[in-house]
Amino acid sequence: MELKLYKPYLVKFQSLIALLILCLLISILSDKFLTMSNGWNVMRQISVNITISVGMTLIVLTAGIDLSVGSVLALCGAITAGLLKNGIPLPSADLFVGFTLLGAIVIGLLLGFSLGGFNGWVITKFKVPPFVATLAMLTIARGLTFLYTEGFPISGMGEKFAYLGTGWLFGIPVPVWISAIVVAIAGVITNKTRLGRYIYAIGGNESASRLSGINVNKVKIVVYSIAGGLAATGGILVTSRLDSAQPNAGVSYELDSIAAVVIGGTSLAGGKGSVLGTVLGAIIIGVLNNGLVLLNVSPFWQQVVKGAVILLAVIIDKSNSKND
Amino acid sequence: MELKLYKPYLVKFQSLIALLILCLLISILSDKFLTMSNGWNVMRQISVNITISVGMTLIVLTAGIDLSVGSVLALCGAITAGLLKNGIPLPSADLFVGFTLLGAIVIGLLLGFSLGGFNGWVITKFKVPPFVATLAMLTIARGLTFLYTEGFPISGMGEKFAYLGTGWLFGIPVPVWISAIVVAIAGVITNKTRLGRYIYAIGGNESASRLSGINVNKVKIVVYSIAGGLAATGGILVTSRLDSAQPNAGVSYELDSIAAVVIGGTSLAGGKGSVLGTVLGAIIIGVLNNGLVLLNVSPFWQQVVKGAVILLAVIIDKSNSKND
Amino acid sequence: QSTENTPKKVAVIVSTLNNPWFVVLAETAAAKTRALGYETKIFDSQNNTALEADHFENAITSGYNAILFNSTDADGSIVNVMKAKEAGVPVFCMDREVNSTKAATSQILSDSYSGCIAIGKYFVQSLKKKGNYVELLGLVGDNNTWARSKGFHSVVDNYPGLKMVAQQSADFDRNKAMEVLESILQAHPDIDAVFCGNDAMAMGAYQALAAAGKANRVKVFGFDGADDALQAIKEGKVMATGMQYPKIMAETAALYAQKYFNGKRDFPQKVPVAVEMVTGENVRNYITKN
Amino acid sequence: MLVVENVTKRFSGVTALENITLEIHGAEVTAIIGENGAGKSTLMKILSGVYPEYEGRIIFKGNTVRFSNPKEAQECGIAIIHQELNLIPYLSITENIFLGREMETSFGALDKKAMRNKTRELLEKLKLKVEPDTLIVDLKVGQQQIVEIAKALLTESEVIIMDEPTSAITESEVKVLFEIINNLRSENKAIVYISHKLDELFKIADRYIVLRDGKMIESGRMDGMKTDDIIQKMVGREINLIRRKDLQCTSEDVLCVKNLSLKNPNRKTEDFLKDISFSLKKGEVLGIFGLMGAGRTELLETIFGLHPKLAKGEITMDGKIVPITSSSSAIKAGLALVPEDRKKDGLVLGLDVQKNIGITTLKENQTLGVLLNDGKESKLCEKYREDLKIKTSSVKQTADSLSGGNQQKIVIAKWLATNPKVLLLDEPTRGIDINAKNEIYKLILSLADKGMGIIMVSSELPEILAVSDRVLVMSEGVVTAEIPIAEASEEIILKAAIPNSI
Ligand SMILES: Nc1ncnc2c1ncn2[C@@H]1O[C@H](COP(=O)(O)OP(=O)(O)OP(=O)(O)O)[C@@H](O)[C@H]1O
Ligand SMILES: Nc1ncnc2c1ncn2[C@@H]1O[C@H](COP(=O)(O)OP(=O)(O)OP(=O)(O)O)[C@@H](O)[C@H]1O
Ligand SMILES: [Mg+2]
Ligand SMILES: [Mg+2]
Repeated sequence: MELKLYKPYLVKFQSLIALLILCLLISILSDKFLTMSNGWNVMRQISVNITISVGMTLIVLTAGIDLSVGSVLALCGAITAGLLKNGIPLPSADLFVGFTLLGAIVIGLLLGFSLGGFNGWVITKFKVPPFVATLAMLTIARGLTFLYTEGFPISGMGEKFAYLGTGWLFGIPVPVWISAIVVAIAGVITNKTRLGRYIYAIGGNESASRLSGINVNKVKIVVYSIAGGLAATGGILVTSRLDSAQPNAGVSYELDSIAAVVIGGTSLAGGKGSVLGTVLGAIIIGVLNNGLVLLNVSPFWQQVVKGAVILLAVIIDKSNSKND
Repeated sequence: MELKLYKPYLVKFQSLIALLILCLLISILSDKFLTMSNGWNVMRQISVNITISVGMTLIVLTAGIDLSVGSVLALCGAITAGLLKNGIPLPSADLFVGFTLLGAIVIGLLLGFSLGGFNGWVITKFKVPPFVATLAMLTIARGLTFLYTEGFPISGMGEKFAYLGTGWLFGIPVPVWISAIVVAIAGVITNKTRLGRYIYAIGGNESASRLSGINVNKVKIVVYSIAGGLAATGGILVTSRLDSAQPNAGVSYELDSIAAVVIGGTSLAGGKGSVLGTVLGAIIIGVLNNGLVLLNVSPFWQQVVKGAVILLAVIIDKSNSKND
Repeated sequence: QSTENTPKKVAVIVSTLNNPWFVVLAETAAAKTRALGYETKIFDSQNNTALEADHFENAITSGYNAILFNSTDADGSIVNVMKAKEAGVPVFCMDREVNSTKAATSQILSDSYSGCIAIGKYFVQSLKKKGNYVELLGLVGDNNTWARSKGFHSVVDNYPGLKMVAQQSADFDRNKAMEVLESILQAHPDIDAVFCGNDAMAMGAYQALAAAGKANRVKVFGFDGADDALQAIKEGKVMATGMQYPKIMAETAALYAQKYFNGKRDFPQKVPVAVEMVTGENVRNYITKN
Repeated sequence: MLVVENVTKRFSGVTALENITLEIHGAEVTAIIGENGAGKSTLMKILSGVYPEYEGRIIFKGNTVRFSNPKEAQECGIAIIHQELNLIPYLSITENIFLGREMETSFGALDKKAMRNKTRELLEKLKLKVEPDTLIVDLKVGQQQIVEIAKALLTESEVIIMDEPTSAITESEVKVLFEIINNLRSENKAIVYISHKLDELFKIADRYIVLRDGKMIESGRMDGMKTDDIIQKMVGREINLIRRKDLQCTSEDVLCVKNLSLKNPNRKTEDFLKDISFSLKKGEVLGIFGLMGAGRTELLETIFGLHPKLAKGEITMDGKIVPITSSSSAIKAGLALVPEDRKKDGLVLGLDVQKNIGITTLKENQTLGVLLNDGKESKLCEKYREDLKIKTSSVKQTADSLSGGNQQKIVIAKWLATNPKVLLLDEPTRGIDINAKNEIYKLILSLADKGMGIIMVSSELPEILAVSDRVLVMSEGVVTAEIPIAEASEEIILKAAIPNSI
């Protein structure tokens, strides 16, 4: 019985071992790795992935998946940038509607929520598998991004906007603050609220959840909306960091994000996992990317090494959790 | 009672309705669509996706997934091309081992089988989720392709090799023959053999299958190997068609392939679906790509339309299968 | 010579629309063709040679009379061009070469290799033959990446004082370039220059340097001649870029197609369009909008 | 209290309920009786809001109600324990019990402490000795069923429906449940009780309602009823319950288990099974009895090769040593196991009846060495469908649309098809109606007569006494008694089954 009680904690932190081994190895090979400034570096670089992956975790916990995060990120980033830079021109009245920083950001976020909500609606209303619904959204949102930007980046939104992605606050980069807040809120939601409980329940056994009176469809729509909103947050961060909205931003981010979720121990079958695990997963990926560059591994070999390390990390995880 | 009996057939062919509507619409809008030569065009274009997606179907039926098909395709295509063109140089002996057409192809295929088998081995032996194991393989195989080709395409393997991808036999393009044979064999395997039955059983209920004396691990390894071999077949076809092995061939083919499987009605949860459905799914995607070009839809709008049509196709499917 | 009533159709097949440079190329080609009175359509190969093959087949089937072509790959695209040739459809290559003198009707090319030789020379000069530098490559599976890298190295490698401390790929992507350089700066805080395979990466690299407070010390070199890079050169943020002329190449190709329809057959196989190096000194001549 | 008027429910192709009219009163336990597939669960699902679409009317406390989901029914005061377990595997007991009606603190956060305390209270009431934080996956089926019961008892309901609440629990737990039911009755609650264990009905029910083929047959008071009457009403004819004739088996041992032990994977020092030895003769039916958690399931699983890394000991069949390494080697040696949890381990629910039955014998069904012979397989299935009276529209019907009892028969059929020398049955009649049970007993006996050795694990003493030639009693992983049937009685068996530690 005692053993059982602390097992959940072990499971939660099992990826930690893989991460520590990885860090140890890299720091043996490069003395630049374990420095303060490199630490912030890595943290800043993974903040976007963490932000997106938190939403992905919630979705995967309900046994769903979201392939559209990268495209939604690009579209929301582009729209925010476009509104800030050009506003909405009304040629007929020879007028144009300008937007404040806050206004543009709020609209970008709302768009993300709605696109996510649309995903959820299609999935629950028409019983379309999440994979297909979000694959369609992946294509649609990317197409809309190209249509809106006409294929050109939107650049030069100014210092104030750039602060979000590049600034520091109390000695910590702003994007790191943002992702930390997102993680904290998601942690509270999953552990301390009804919504969180329902997310786990739906992923664990959807029909039993329905029989327990949970409005499964509503929960799913909420979760997909949150993920859309977080993708938009990521899009605004990326755009702000570059001071430029790239039409092809976020391509294949869905894979990175799902990788973070799965390496963090969340089961794609749903019902099992945690936001904290995902953060660990994202850190593993970020440290790996950083380490490979620090060690100046050739780009060809990088991919091979990265694949092998991800595999090993998960195998270490599995064999650990088996022993307990 | 009677209704139940023919339900399975309807379910099998439900995607057909979506396909027919699609074809009807396109042929109303373009008189070039329903021509013989365009028909062969579409068939030839989708033959690679069909070949890969058949393997993917088998994997998805066991409730697995394979993200590595695109990379395995590239690596096997490159190795086959490299062996044909350059053989294996043995600088120490100042010799080099040349390969016949058949020899190079066989080695390419064997490599595909082994990479797939490796996926299966990792998944069954270390209980790594298929998503992670094949994601790692996606990266590793791509890296190996770059290493082998040094980032440059390998071109000019000659007419005989090009016949596989571009030739005609009895009035039908050779790649169409190949994919048709693959589909036929897979159809027999899934419907008429022990292996096929085991694949469905494992996807439906793994623990019950294990208790029924099925060697679940063996079946999975076989299935992943088959998928690897089919990815290699696709790689050889692509290489032969272009007379050139591109190091970045097959990027994001996994999404197309999974889309074909899912649009074809196979459930990602495993146990339900068919190879024939996947073929229909692949045809829907192929017709859509072809139709959008014929109708002169602008490339940016194409993505939006494509996403919307895929969504509609699946919704039509679902609402049909619900009615019965 | 054939004065049918139906207008001729010209297909524009480009390697990708994921990059503004190619968007300009494609849209200029399409606009010019339309201006000449032909029907036209843009096909996006998405950097995928197999998809490009599909586009060729579809274009030939649907009766296009000429193809303005930007290839995904010098070798891999030969087959496609040959297919068009066999079907009697002329192909005019823009910017990127096809490694065959018998396939395309004419090739209007931008010479990345020589362009990067020029940049390499300027690079050596501005670093005074001494210093540590970083190279950011484009997509490692793309042969333009290597044309540029090789041209650059053909000059720079002759100077032992110039040391490449890191060579990494950033996929022609601005965000990726920034992140990769951020990490590289951790390992090599004392670099003197960054050579980037395109301007998007140069802009990303500049941002990483600016964030690290090193923008004044480290010289950034790009390639392409993108608007924001030109602006950055004007502001002294970027040292130099190679100006390619997508518009000129596209318009030339469209005009060639018109000439072909009018009966001309003897086109020069290769029409090189020089890549001009843009630096702080001459940038004023290149900036069109402010 | 609750009136059902002319309710009809159709599934695609099947009419599950036809024009049902009945009444359920407060302060009474109403037993719903009927064969497998009679429509009992369907009716209960309508009453509890699972199926919002049906024809007819339901009147609750004078008002016509039509629940559109289970929550509405619950809020009105109708709670249900479903026949099939509806628990979330990776949530804890507390989390499952409070699912959909969590307690919250004034900040809107979950009040975990209050919920845990309430859960502990409920579990104590039900005498289940596990921590409220234990995950459902770590519980045995029987324990899970008690959690289901706790779930229904959480809120104060006017009507409590229990659809086979005791199918997986043993008599001591049943006793606890009955105490609780008696309390509820004295609080004027209406209880609807469904069970295939007829003796339970006599102990607890006040009234009965009989359903047959989706139709209401009759209702009445339980007083003065006899088993035979009930069976007669249920089945529509009389059946003769059988009892084991005298032992006529040879003295040849077909299976011999020597010093079998099994480690606990979580605590290596502790054993699930300790040094178990016994033998089974050809044509003998060996009943194994024990309380919940005695280790019976583990014993069968170990013999069947499912715990290769943790088991130690020697198993011989017909004098030859059988490796206990995998289920396929066990099958090859002539063993077959009908597992305890048919949904989890027995069936592939998405496949049809024929494919489920055929799965164990595909090797024999091949023509040309590769292709499967559909005709041969369907003939085999038709045979078992008749022999076991499996109620299905055709062998192509998918397994998940069958009633629980019929699903169980499919699992038995698929193992009989392998023609085993030794058949291991783990709770073979769980959830099966009396008529089908009888069929299965007959089958067991006739198989034994043909020389098959049979081990039957059961928690129902009458069943053990009815068919066994010999009874093995287990407690805490040890065989505590071996009793020839002639000497066996309920008391002797129970005495051996109760662990010393209690
Ligand atoms: N979802 C469904 N789809 C189709 N038919 C169904 C469905 N659910 C139940 N049935 C059919 O309705 C009939 C009644 O089933 P029900 O589960 O109510 O029986 P039951 O009396 O509870 O049997 P048991 O004692 O075995 O639990 C059966 O013939 C069953 O096959
Ligand atoms: N997954 C598990 N985790 C923890 N304990 C387990 C697990 N599986 C079995 N046990 C324990 O092993 C012992 C034997 O269980 P087993 O299922 O064999 O008993 P049983 O006699 O078949 O009881 P039941 O009537 O519940 O089937 C019990 O103490 C049980 O609690
Ligand atoms: Mg029932
Ligand atoms: Mg048991």
